[in-house]
Amino acid sequence: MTVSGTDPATVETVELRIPRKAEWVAVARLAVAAIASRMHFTIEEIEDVKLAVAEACTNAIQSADASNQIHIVCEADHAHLRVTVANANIEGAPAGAPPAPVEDDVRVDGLGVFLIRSLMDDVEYEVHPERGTHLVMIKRLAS
Amino acid sequence: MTVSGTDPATVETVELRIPRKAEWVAVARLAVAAIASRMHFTIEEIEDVKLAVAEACTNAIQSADASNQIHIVCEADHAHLRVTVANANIEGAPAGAPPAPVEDDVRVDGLGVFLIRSLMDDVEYEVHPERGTHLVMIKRLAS
Amino acid sequence: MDIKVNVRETDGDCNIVELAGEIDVYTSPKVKDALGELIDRGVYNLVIDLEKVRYIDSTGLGVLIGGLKRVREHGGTVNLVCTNPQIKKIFDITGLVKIFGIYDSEDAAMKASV
Amino acid sequence: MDIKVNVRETDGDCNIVELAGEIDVYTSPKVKDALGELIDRGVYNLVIDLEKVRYIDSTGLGVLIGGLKRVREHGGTVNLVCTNPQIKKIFDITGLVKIFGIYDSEDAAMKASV
Ligand SMILES: Nc1ncnc2c1ncn2[C@@H]1O[C@H](COP(=O)(O)OP(=O)(O)O)[C@@H](O)[C@H]1O
Ligand SMILES: Nc1ncnc2c1ncn2[C@@H]1O[C@H](COP(=O)(O)OP(=O)(O)O)[C@@H](O)[C@H]1O
Repeated sequence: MTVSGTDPATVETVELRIPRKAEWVAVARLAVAAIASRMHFTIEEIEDVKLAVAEACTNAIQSADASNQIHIVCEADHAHLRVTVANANIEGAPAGAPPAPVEDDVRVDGLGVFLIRSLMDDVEYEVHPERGTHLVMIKRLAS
Repeated sequence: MTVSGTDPATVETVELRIPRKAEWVAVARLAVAAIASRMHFTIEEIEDVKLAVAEACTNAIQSADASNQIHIVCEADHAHLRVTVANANIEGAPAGAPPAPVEDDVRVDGLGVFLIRSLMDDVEYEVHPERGTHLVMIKRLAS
Repeated sequence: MDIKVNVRETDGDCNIVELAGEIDVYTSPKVKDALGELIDRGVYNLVIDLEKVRYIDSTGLGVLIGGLKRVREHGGTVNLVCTNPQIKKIFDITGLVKIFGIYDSEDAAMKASV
Repeated sequence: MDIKVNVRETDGDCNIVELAGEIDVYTSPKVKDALGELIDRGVYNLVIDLEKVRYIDSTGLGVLIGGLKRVREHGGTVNLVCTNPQIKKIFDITGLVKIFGIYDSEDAAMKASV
């Protein structure tokens, strides 16, 4: 995968895999907040990244997909944080049951993706027929 | 790998990979604290796990080893958190330079491992000739 | 990482729902249940105090919107108490400031509920 | 995730080193440098205030022990201010309570330094 938006010479990668379940999203959120904090983003920017990554995880959980993990890749260089969120499977593990239907009576469609687009500087969906949807988002450090 | 000490039927796995550098240990610490918090460990127990995992990362960084990542696997069931800390490599990436010699004038040898043994309920070194040292530690939830 | 829900009756006909913690995909069902229970009991004027909420995501917003829709069917109101700039920003960005009353104190939110 | 170091002179001949934040493998070199600078300048009675330290690991303990070893060569002392139970526990477990003076306030630590 090319690291568009980050400098391959200096990029540092943190990878996280969580079970594809609502109760683990907070772990992803806090890990990504720690990464953004290490990169010296402002408190407001850290909150932005935290919410955007959580929304991407929530989408991954609510999508009609039988994968059992969420795979989060954070690539940091001196000027950007690039986060990729994708559904994944533990190799060899049986696929989990498909997620329960979303039972919100008010499903504000698009609010999650709208927030991600508002809070991050660059957002892309990479649709891989084999590997599912990858949501890629970039936050730039003020220089 | 068998999951000794955790129940394979209900175990949930969170995996983290960080660069093998001092500045990323805080990210591992905070992620593991979030996991322990999600499992409803007490605040004191969360601090214990946090410090133990950080000490394991510090050892991994200070060991004479050319790997460029630390691989942390957290396995949670209803009664235990099992954390494995190991050196690892990004596949295909060139091995990093060996770490700088530890320049503490006072190197209190064994303090890290001593703390890990004091703070966790079960600690094992799995030495793999090929894959390096895996430190495995278990904290039990009070029932 | 969890949410606490505390419901208080007031002298007027509104109830104060005080939320503390984080409202996300994991915890928002608990908030939804608490609001649903009140509305089922015929409480249609709600003040939701978000002062102790450190984090809210789109599922949390969805639950608040769902509550508002239900009470409006009975001529009710949802007024929010919120001064946390990051959380106010989320209501701003999404345009929800226009559909909720957002106040700086429980008193102000209660006065608006009358 | 970072450490702040603030050095204050006092009326007596000791200096107060106030640390705030987290002392770990990344930040402890900064603490080591600050202590080293003081000792190089001939300050051998140190009060290290850990009240705003939320976290310390073995590398942080190593830096404190290193400072103590250096000032002892000059008949100096290191007294700590610490009431955080989790951090006191680390000094307990490791037996370091026996080699550092640990006090509840800067005043008490300064009196012990005389
Ligand atoms: N990472 C992903 N994997 C699979 N599907 C996704 C992913 N992200 C978003 N989607 C799909 O896009 C749809 C729209 O998402 P979104 O606009 O955020 O809706 P909402 O805010 O209601 O969650 C989701 O219902 C989901 O099916
Ligand atoms: N995960 C690991 N990978 C490689 N070597 C390790 C690992 N953990 C510990 N070691 C080795 O064990 C030695 C002793 O560690 P430890 O007793 O904790 O010393 P200290 O407290 O001084 O760091 C370390 O110096 C390191 O070489």
